[in-house]
Amino acid sequence: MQRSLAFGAYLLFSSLLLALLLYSGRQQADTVAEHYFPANRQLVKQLGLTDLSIWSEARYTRHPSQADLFTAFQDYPGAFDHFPAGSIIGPGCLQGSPSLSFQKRGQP
Amino acid sequence: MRILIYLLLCLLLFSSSCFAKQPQQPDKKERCPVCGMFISPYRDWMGTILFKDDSQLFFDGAKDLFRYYFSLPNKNDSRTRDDIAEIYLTDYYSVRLLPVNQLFLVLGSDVSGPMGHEMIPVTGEEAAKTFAKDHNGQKIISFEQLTPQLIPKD
Amino acid sequence: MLLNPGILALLLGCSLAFAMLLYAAWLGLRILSRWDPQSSSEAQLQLERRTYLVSTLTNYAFSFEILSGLLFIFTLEDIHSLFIGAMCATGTLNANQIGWLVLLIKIVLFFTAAIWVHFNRLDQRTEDTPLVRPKYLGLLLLTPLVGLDLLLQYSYFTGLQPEIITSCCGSLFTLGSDSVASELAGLPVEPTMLTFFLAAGIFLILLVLCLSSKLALFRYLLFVASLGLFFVSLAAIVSFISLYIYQMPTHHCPFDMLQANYGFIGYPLYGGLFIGCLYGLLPGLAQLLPKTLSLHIEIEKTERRWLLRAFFAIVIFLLIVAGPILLGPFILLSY
Amino acid sequence: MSARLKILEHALASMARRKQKNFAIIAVYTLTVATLASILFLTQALRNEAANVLLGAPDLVVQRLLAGHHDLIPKQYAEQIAKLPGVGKVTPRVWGYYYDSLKKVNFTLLGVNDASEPPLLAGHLPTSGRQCALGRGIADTYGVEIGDSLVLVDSKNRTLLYEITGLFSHQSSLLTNDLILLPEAELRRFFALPDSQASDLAVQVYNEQEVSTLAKKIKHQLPDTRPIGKMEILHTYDTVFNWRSGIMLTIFSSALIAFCILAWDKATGISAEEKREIGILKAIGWETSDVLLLKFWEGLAVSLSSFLLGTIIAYLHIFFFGAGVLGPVIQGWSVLFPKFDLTPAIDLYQIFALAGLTIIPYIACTVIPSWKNAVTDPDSVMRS
Repeated sequence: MQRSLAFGAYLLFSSLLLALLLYSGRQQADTVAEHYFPANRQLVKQLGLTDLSIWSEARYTRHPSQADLFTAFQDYPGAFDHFPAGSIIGPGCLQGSPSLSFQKRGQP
Repeated sequence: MRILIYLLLCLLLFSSSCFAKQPQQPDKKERCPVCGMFISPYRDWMGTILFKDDSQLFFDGAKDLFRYYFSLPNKNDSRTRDDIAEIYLTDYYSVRLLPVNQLFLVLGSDVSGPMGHEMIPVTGEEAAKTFAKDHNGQKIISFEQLTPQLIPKD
Repeated sequence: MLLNPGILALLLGCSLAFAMLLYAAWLGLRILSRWDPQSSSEAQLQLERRTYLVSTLTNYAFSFEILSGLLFIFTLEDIHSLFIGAMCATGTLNANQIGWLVLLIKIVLFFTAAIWVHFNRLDQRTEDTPLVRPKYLGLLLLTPLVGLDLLLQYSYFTGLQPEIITSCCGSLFTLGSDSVASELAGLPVEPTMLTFFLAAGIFLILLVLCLSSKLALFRYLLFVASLGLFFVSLAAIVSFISLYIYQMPTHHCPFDMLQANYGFIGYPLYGGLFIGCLYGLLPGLAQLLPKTLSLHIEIEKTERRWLLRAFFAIVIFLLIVAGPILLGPFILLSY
Repeated sequence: MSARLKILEHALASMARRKQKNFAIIAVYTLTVATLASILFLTQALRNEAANVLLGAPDLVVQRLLAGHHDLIPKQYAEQIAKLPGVGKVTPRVWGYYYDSLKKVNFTLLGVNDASEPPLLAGHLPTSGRQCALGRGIADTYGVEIGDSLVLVDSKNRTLLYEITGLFSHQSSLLTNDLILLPEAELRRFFALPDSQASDLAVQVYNEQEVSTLAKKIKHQLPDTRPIGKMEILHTYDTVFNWRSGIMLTIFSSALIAFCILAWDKATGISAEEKREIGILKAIGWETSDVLLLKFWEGLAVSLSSFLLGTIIAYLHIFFFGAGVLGPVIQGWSVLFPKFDLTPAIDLYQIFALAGLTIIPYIACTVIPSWKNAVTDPDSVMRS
């Protein structure tokens, strides 16, 4: 009897936990849908953005929806690489390319 | 002189838009009395009938609106066509509610609304012709030429 | 084909269920051909053991088939937004004509599989398992049906293209067109309402009679009454119950009530109807079973439970139906 | 206590006696569920995010193609497009890339004309010559704040300083992480772009139904252009996440098969002790159906507890720990990767589907082994 009680309690507890998580997720999604999505949509609209800034390593990954049609290794926008090797080899290092730097306020 | 005419025209336009009853926007619960659909997810298509007693009915498209219009007075509604103040439909190109006499209806096009085949309201004859050319429209009519037989069946 | 988790789960589950049933049917065939309850040979003992495997496999497979009906409707509701013109499951079903056939098979499977599972349980409670032959014959008949269900579901889901223009429930269930759906929708409200409540009343009276008496006739009558109630209710849902639920004089769709807009009221409504009719069918069918003593005792024991379940399910169904008619602000009959 | 509860009690007790075996199964099962659920939750959340946020994207973007490359588009094209019925405003956009060879990142430089304050921005947009606004990702990586200056080398190899006047908040990271905003005139000077041309044109279309027709018309009138509709943009993201989740699901499906083999194996190869236990149960009068019920309870206990635990773990992993384990698969080679602050987009239906995908295979591959155990002959066990 003890074991089935303990098991029942475990099941009850974890289902309640899951329900709670889903419920809080729903609440979170609602607040997000109310504040964050409209704000971001507004931002997208004002700046005329077309893509998510997730992958910034190459221009066809930064703007998958805007990328050229016939760039090497790429057959259509959203295609990653032509060859399987593309997902194993990392980006190369270019010599003498510019880099980004900053100057702190007040420093020469 | 010309300026005066312009001013008068402006005044006329302004006053007519001021005195004519403006349609309300549907709220989330609003449904089409013909098919029972919710209106607000499909605002690009909606049409509305404004009655003289200030009541207003929303429809999910021109097709359902005219079905209702020609059925008046029916067993659910004792009002007649004379009780209607104005009919508004959504112009296809600008997606704005406009009075029906400003619009042309294009029949038989390949554009389908939320309820399948539709009659598409377009402002101005020029735009209506362009639309019919682009979308394989069969016939352009104005509101006065509309008969119940012309309403798409499905 | 749409790679939706629900569709994947349905196809995976149905194929596994079909595979399990195929194996069970093959075992069943072997058992049937050599079954001899009088014998006490080693071979007969082996066969008796196999029956446990068959019933376990079949129980699992049929339980899934019964649940899959729910998942199917759930999935249809979920993907309707992908189709132009679909407002609810009707649109998804219309997107491809096979959809309605799948739904029909799912409903048939719900009843037949549930009956099989219940009689199997009865049989297993007895010592001498008198139902082996009818059970396995039933299994052999049901297996192709499950296969057909899988096949149709597969071709239905692979045939779904998001660009398809389907028609909405509004155009299917409107008056004036000459289809079965619109004829149902066009049934005159007052006589339909009368028939519906009459059918429900007869059903409940027969239930009470069955609970108080052991006469077989009442059970046969109850069987007929539940069949009648099932079809009358489906017609009534399209004809007037939906109108009261949607509070809309022209909206006859039997699926919209499953949506969140209407508080998912359709699920308990259909649940009550299906479960009530199922348990109304069972006592009558049980009368047709071979009359051995052991089985008779088991039926006596479980029948009361069936009848009570049927009673509560139908009462829930009737309460949901009657609620908006009696309490709602919507008055249909005054037009 | 009913007979069923007694059997459940017994099932739990016998599972507790074989802690190791059952713990192993539950652990692997939980992990399998957690992986599948994580994939579903993550891709669903990202897709939801993209679909919601990018709704604000231009209805139609018109690029010019020259020799297969994205090229500058003349501004007259804008006037021609604006004449088509259904077209609203046509806005020329100016943007480009700036590669940082140290961090190996392509920054996106975008010209702004409209100085009205956008949401989710601290400070203000650049208005005059030497000002800029940055995305949170850059600011965090280089540790800069409003008031500092950005140093860029322009196309004529001059070093230019831009005062940072605005920083985007982290809530917009998914959109602005690597963005550098400059006034449009300044950006034209920086890239040495002619005034008569733009990077591409953002076209406003009132009716979204008309977008594809307009795209066809534009392509017909201006054959060297490539119109990209908003639906195509959204669809690109749908396929991108589908593709990534497809790869993960393929890898996962082998894990599912491996788990099924494990479950089958564990259910088949029962110990002599377990066999004796069943033998004794049957000797003291248990029916085969009771033993089957026992096995059913065991299976139910295992799959329910693993399913619930796995789903909870997946939820916590994705939405509380920012998809720490699965994130890199989505991330690829990106260096400036936005921190995930994902919003759950789960409904009960997905949970049901998940249950269907994981519980059914487990039941299917344990049913025959458990029957084999259940029909064990008591005396053959006792005698051995």
